[in-house]
Amino acid sequence: MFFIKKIFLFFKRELKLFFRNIVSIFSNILFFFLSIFIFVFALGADEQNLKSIGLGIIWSLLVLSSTLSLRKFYEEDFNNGVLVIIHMRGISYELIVFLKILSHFLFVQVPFLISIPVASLLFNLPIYEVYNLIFTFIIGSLILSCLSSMSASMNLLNKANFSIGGIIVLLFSVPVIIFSVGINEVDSDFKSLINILIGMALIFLGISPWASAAFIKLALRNK
Amino acid sequence: MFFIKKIFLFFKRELKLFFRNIVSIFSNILFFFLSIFIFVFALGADEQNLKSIGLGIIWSLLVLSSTLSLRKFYEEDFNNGVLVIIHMRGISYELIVFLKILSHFLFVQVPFLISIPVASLLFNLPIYEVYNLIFTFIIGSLILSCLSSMSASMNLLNKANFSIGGIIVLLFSVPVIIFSVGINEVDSDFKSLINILIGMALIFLGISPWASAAFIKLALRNK
Amino acid sequence: MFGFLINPSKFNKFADIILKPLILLCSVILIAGLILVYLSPLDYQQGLTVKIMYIHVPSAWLALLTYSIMTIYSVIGIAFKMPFSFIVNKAVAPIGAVFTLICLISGSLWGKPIWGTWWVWDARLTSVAILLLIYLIIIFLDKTFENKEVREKTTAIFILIGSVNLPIIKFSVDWWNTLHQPASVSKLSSPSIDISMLQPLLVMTIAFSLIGLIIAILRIKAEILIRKNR
Amino acid sequence: MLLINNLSFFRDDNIIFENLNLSLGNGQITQIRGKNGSGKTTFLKVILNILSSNTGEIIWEGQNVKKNIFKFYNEITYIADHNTSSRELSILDNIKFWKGLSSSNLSDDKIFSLLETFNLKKYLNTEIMYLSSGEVKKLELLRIVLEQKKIWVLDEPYNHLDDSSAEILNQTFVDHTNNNGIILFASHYNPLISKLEILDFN
Amino acid sequence: MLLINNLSFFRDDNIIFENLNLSLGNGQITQIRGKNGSGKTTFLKVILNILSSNTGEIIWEGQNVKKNIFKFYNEITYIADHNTSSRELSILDNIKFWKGLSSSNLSDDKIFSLLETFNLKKYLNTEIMYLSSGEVKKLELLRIVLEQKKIWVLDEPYNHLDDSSAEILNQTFVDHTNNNGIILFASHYNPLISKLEILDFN
Ligand code: HEM
Ligand SMILES: Nc1ncnc2c1ncn2[C@@H]1O[C@H](COP(=O)(O)OP(=O)(O)OP(=O)(O)O)[C@@H](O)[C@H]1O
Ligand SMILES: Nc1ncnc2c1ncn2[C@@H]1O[C@H](COP(=O)(O)OP(=O)(O)OP(=O)(O)O)[C@@H](O)[C@H]1O
Ligand SMILES: [Mg+2]
Ligand SMILES: [Mg+2]
Repeated sequence: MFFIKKIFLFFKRELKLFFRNIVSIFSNILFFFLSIFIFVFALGADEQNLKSIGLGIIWSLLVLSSTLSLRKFYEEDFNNGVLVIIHMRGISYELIVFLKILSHFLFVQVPFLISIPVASLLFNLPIYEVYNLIFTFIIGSLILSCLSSMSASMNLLNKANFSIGGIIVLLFSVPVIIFSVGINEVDSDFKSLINILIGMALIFLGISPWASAAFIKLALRNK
Repeated sequence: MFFIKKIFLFFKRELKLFFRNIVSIFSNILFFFLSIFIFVFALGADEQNLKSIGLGIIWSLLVLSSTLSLRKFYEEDFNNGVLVIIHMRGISYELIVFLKILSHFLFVQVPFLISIPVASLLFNLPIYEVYNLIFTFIIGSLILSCLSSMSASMNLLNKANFSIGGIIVLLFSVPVIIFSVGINEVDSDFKSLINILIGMALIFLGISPWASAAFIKLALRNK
Repeated sequence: MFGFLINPSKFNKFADIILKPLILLCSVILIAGLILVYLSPLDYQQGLTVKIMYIHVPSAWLALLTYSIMTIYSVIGIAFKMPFSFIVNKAVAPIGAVFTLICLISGSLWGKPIWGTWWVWDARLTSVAILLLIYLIIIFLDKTFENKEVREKTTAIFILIGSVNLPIIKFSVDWWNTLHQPASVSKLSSPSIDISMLQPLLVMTIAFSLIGLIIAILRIKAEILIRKNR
Repeated sequence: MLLINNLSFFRDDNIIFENLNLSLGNGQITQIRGKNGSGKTTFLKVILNILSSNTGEIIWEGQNVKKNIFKFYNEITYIADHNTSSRELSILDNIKFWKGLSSSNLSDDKIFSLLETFNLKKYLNTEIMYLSSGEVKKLELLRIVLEQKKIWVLDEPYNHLDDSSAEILNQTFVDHTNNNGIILFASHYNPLISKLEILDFN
Repeated sequence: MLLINNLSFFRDDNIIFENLNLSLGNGQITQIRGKNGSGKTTFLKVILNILSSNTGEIIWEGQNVKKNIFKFYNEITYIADHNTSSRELSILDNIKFWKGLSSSNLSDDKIFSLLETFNLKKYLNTEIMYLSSGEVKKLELLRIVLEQKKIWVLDEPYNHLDDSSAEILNQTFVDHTNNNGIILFASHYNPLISKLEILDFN
């Protein structure tokens, strides 16, 4: 009972902090639309063309914007010691990581969901593609949150090179993208691809709390 | 004499902060290449398509990297008071802003330039497009640095309405990009478009130090 | 007997014995290979450009081989906590990166006259490009962490995960239809390539491997020395 | 009873402290003094298992704390030497968060009266970043009362405090030792507490 | 001679201080004391024109400082109550930066001996984030000597310092006043300086 209350409190804090930084969310979404416009202009508005690449653009922008928020993941709470205080109140680092991943998913990735229907409109995507997109997006962005968590915790240990975390996120998101975009190809087997994606998400959800927590503990030791 | 030395020192510090070691320079470039890969995977590798997309990809990565570094612009130096200390040593806020814009341009945007020729190869861009790209890119990224400076300084005010202002400033990058991308359209008048771009850059270089400095002073007053 | 493969001091002894003969052998084979390449026939379609093959194919094979070696050593390193394997990984990664780079550049140079373009985004080429990125990330990872233990473990795990890319490179020509040549030399059954081209190719491959091996031995020795002095 | 046996900590190859023994009985208050960089903060972190010791063990109620670290944490409040409240949240938000996390059952009235004594009540809805340095510190110190734990570990608690707040802190310390609490803090300040024991780190 | 005439500062509608008069002659050292939140830090910032006063003026050598703020700044060193050195750069990098900015002609030998007396020399190439809190503060305080200015304005300079460092700081203060320097600092600590004048903010 107390434990659930603690978790609830954790989310409440994240939510509040999120609303303090609502600007950066907006600027992420703005960046998103801006890039779409850029592509449309660069390509010239050939309708058929646009339709075929709309999905790809949305996905790659999603991936890039997750690397955007990498530093926000743990850095502040780690530097001012909040992570330790929370841990000392009985929440293991693994759980903290898990909660952080969830709140990153909820407060950073999901707001993107809102922009997808609008973006799809811009590209005249057929309705079933939009459904697919939203569906794969939910799973894919969960995977991305896990990846971000791992890279962000890795960055805590390394005080010199911040892009390496982003690079690793990008590298591992290659297969995610291939599968997610592949789902909308005409001749692809929707169900098995979705299953692969869900499988990946579960694996990452299983691995990343342990990996991230290990990095965080090590980083605390070297702090 | 002393003054020039101070400016030189300022750049040295920015350089050190930005590239704590040589690896991070390379990994920034690697990051750009991986992002290109991500786009290609997501968009599907239809050759004809790619040629026209290349430009869009490179430009949207540029915009992304500007929004990425928005928070790095002033926030840290503002919060721990370094801005005040530098100011008290005889450098006006306007000049500080100007130097910050230059160093953002040099250390964030220019490393991009290196990757453009290789990226153009990957997209099989014709050689005159590459020239155009590099040329417009230099001017365009300078404009983006000015815009980022303004919206970053607005964000320091930490009041919701101003933060929205910061986003609106970023919206100004839309015309910049439209012009820059438009230059490569077959039927466009290269020279007059370039002139428009240069004009915009000069205007922004003139405005943004004053505007940013004004916002910084206001923010200091409310700190 | 094969202790030198996992034990630093044994490796040092073995390396001291073998290094000089190896260098000699390597120079002989390299010269022989270059002569054979010079004498090899021109392709009736491709003309002189076919000689790029004698650089391209060996470096491609060695890029793959180097990564496989790193994968094996990573497994050993993680499973048996053998510090020597991390030394090998660190020493060998840049060599593999260079081979990959040579493969990419020579392939590009070859592609321009043959395919009419420097670069196409097909499965083979893309996966090799990704191999290069993976090599670079491995090198960078080694320079980012201050803590030695973290550095070595993370790198090893990363190498393992990255090895997924190897079969993709190898079988990309079979799985997807691409512009690139399917396996003709390295087919298990019978190589479908003229003997006059096969000979210089094999000799060049051996020469390339020996060069890689010599550099690797030197780098490993240096790394062992650095660690001893710390 | 908190026992510290033979504790050593090295950073890379530098000895920060070595073979330290200490026993903290109920009702005991101990101050760590020592030069800057002598390892006080590090010592506190090692006791809390944030850093792990190279040799030695920490024993709480007859059991090595590493056996069941959460049981140990459940008895401890740690106040670091820097601000750990979220700068972008208000005093009230921070207090609610801490209170919930520590499952404390302090009544709201009690909390408000605490805020009152520390002159913080008027800032209840102010974000931490708009407070003066002493006010931030006092908010931080509020946690020792809020969390209702037995062992208090504090790092430089007197910094930034004005005289009357330092007085209140002294009083709180005395009350806690009278209730059989255990207090360990590092500071350069000389508080007027009669039972105070000193651990010298020079 | 620094003259403060009739200075007031309001934050929104709260009066932080009002109608303050103060004159700081050469060789004078003044401590501001007062409760937490009484406005000491704010007062220092107003004097430095970081915040601008609502009424009143600050006069330096017969001239309102706002007339030529850089001339005034060129005589001042300000040490804030928090770390202003770049956490990610080494001690040496930070010192070089400050020294260059203030066009100081202090010799390198002198700087090294200063670092030596503060026990910091061995950390010359260590990043600030790896230092203990007192070491960071001492590095910060180094600026008063490094910049060679006439007026020193310091906010809580004694925090985090151990006894011997505080002693050195006292000595530095006394030397500076003997050289006709002007010192104004806010602190809750009672340093043993004979000429010390107190400005009470309660
Ligand atoms: C940048 C472009 C290229 C890359 C990255 C690349 C990569 C590779 C790789 C990795 C292999 C080894 C495959 C294996 O062991 O199965 C290989 C083999 C080979 N490549 Fe390329 N290649 C490129 C361009 C070309 C071009 C333009 C040609 C000529 C038309 C070519 C002809 C060959 C041949 C004949 C082999 C030997 C195949 C065999 O017998 O196994 N490659 N290439
Ligand atoms: N940025 C700010 N915005 C709004 N109010 C502020 C801000 N900074 C300080 N205050 C308020 O102004 C008052 C004076 O703060 P100041 O920092 O000057 O106090 P102080 O005397 O230095 O206290 P301390 O001894 O705690 O350092 C306090 O009540 C504080 O809450
Ligand atoms: N994260 C770190 N990495 C490396 N060295 C560190 C780190 N933190 C502290 N040190 C070093 O360890 C030593 C002890 O530091 P510690 O913070 O424990 O000192 P302290 O006694 O608390 O000093 P102070 O009185 O200044 O707070 C110092 O020499 C410091 O430079
Ligand atoms: Mg300390
Ligand atoms: Mg203050």
